[in-house]
Amino acid sequence: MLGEGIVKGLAETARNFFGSYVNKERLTTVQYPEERLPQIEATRDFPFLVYDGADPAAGLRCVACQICEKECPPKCIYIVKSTDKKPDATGKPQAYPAQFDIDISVCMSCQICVEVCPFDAIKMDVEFELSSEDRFGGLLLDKYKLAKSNEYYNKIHPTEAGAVDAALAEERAKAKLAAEAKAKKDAEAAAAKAAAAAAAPAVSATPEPAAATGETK
Amino acid sequence: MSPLTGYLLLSAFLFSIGLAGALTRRNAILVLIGIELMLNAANLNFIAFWRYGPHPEALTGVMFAIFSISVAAAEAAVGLSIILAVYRHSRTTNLDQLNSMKG
Amino acid sequence: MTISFLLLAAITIIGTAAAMTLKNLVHCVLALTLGLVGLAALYLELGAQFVGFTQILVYVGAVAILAAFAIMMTRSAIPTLSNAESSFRASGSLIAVLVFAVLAWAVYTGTSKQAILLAPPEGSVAQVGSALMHHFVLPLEVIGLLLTAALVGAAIVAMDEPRAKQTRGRQ
Amino acid sequence: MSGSLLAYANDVDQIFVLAKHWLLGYVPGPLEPITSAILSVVPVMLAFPLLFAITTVLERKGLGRMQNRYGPNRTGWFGILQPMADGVKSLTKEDIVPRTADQLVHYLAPVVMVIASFLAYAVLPIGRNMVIANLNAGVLFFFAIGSMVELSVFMAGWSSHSKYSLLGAMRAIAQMISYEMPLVLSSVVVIMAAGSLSTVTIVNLQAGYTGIWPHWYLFTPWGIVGFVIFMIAATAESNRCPFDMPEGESEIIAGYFIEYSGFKFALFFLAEYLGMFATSAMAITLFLGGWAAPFSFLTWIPSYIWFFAKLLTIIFMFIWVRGTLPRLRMDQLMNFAWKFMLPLSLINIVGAGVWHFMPAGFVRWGAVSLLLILSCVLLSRGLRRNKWFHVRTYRYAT
Repeated sequence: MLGEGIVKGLAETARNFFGSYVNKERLTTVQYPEERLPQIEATRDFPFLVYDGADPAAGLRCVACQICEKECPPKCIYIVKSTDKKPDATGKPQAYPAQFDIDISVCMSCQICVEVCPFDAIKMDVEFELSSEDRFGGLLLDKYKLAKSNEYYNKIHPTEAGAVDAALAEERAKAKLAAEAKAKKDAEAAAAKAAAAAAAPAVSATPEPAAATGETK
Repeated sequence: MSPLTGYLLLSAFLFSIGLAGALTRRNAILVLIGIELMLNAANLNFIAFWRYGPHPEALTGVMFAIFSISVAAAEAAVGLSIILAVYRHSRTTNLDQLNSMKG
Repeated sequence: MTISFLLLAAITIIGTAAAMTLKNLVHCVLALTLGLVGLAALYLELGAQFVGFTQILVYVGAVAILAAFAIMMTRSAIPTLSNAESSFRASGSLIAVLVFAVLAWAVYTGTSKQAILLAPPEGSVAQVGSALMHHFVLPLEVIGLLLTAALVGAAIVAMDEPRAKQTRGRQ
Repeated sequence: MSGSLLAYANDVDQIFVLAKHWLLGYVPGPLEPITSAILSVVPVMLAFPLLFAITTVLERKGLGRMQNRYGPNRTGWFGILQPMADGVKSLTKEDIVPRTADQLVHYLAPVVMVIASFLAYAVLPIGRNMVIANLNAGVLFFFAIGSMVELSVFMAGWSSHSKYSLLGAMRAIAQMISYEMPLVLSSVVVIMAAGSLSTVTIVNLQAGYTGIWPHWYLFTPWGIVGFVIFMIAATAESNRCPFDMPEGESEIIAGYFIEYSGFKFALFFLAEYLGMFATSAMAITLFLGGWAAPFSFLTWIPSYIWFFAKLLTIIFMFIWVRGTLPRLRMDQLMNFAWKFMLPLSLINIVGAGVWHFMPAGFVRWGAVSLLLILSCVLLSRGLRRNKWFHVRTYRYAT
């Protein structure tokens, strides 16, 4: 019979219409500013800079290597490398970004900067309420606005941050070990050199290359 | 001047406008519109004569106008479809260019 | 010669004259519509309600739209040379003026000079209906037949030719 | 006691008429006709735009509820001030006219459309003794004015010089012309039964009661069929879902008024809704007894309240259908108009004629119902045989 499907459809919408007044669970809308859906862990929108420790200026992991600046497809990152070096979180002297700007209005959230960063210094944020009254400067974030602590990173992406932290800790431990070993070797080499120098001051040229090779190893 | 004279003069004027349009314009659609105008002028005559004639209760003028309107509608439909067919055939509605009998 | 008659006559004349002189064909159709609405108002002024509303229904609702469709389909909306006046411009206008002169002369000499004052006929719609069904029933049937024939004929004439062949082939 | 109550009810019923006459008493003689006209027209021109404002928010809320959403609920109490916010927004927006548009026609199109929509209300009886003009050919006037809307649609579509608006206008006109025929033919049955083209006479004929049941034309076999055809055709005439091809958002954005902005766009919106109200009111007048109460014991409720109650019911039906049905395709639309609606409305006229010439009783009911149901089933089979669409099979996608 013609119109059977129409009647079925009308019954369905009528059920929705009255049901939505009776049963609040039918309503799928989330009243946004007051209520919010929990964000899933994989949420990503714009990049930010991670710092270790308490001081955003001193603890930035970024060493201004400018790989992200080169890789950024829409070219929204602008970095000025510092001329001097400062000790980073581990106390090692490193270059740091004198200026680090990201134009969020240009960024396309591709996450390539995160992929290429060898220092795990740039990560994706989940903050989406970024609207600004300032048309040109409002979305141009400098390094002070971009800097967010490692704790924050752990909060928004716990799994990923845990993995990064573990990797970093391992790396640092390895680096420390290597540094210790190197220091030891250096010391040994220096001692050997000193001993050699002391033992055979007359033979001047021959042992020198051996010491040099040992040092380069 | 009596009202009837006014209507008749208006009707004559409309007829002349329609005639002028049908004679001077090249586009077939406009020629058809001109013919419609002439028909309408005649209708106005019928209605005016019905209203100011001696036997308005006979309704002959109104009837003639009604039938004439329906004939005009049929004429417009057929005329415009012929214009469409001619356009499809010769890619023009310019009457001056439609001057060959063979395709 | 009332003010309303003069006003409506002016509207009608302006509309129809514009319809016959404007360059753009769509403007012509719109101006024609104005003229025909004025004419319908004149019918109402004369007391012929049924004819007046039928005029609007048929001419504004059907003929003007049909003409507009024809203009769109024949691509005549662009004001080109083909829409301009033909070579008969002077002679055609002269003929029209002569016709008007003759008709006006006939009207002036043929009708009586004093106003005919008849009471406007009343309840004409019901009368029109009964007249259509009784006295004029045969013309009504003929008109119905004519309209059906026109409908079918117009559809067949305007039908796309290759497609017509296809359907014939399928049958 | 009951007599005085009845008189009181009658006074409430006629309160607007009495108020008009009371006001007219203070007007000097020569000004009386024009004052009377203004007093009749202005309330209608205020009431229906107000109804439009209410309808927009009700429609959005109703559609939302049908889709398990809230609908507008921020502006004012439960979003009741939403139309005001929309109005302020559209009034303060920039009025953009395309550079290549035909300026005059572009400007005139919304004006003509709104005027035509308002003119249609002249013959609609809103309550007992409440009609602007009781024309002899009222129904004909209504349809004649309705055909002027098509012209304004063409003006809007053509003058914008945009392919979308032209396509939308052509679709709208084709659709409106196709559905105007069933619309008029389905109202012919009522005109046949009433023997009059005057809307006031048609309503007065339906205002009687047998027992408690009203004499509406809806309660006849041809009345039901006529009403259904009329409402379907009215949906198509007012370009509403599921016949909203002319403004199909997904293919031609907004159809013929795409190039309009700000106030002119609001005018088109207003005209569209006014047209919908007018055709609904015509359906009420023709089939649902106009301002007449549905039961004889409810006649003490004022007539205009009944009119607006019926109007709101029909508007709710429109919203309900819009919330339910998807948009038709153009060929489905045309097939439905020419192969189902038109023949059915013609058969309906025959049915009304048979009804008129048969003696009253169950035989008449049975015969006419059988005729109409049979033809309806046969016609719908004709629609089904040449399938409108097939189940799509994909060669590569799984």
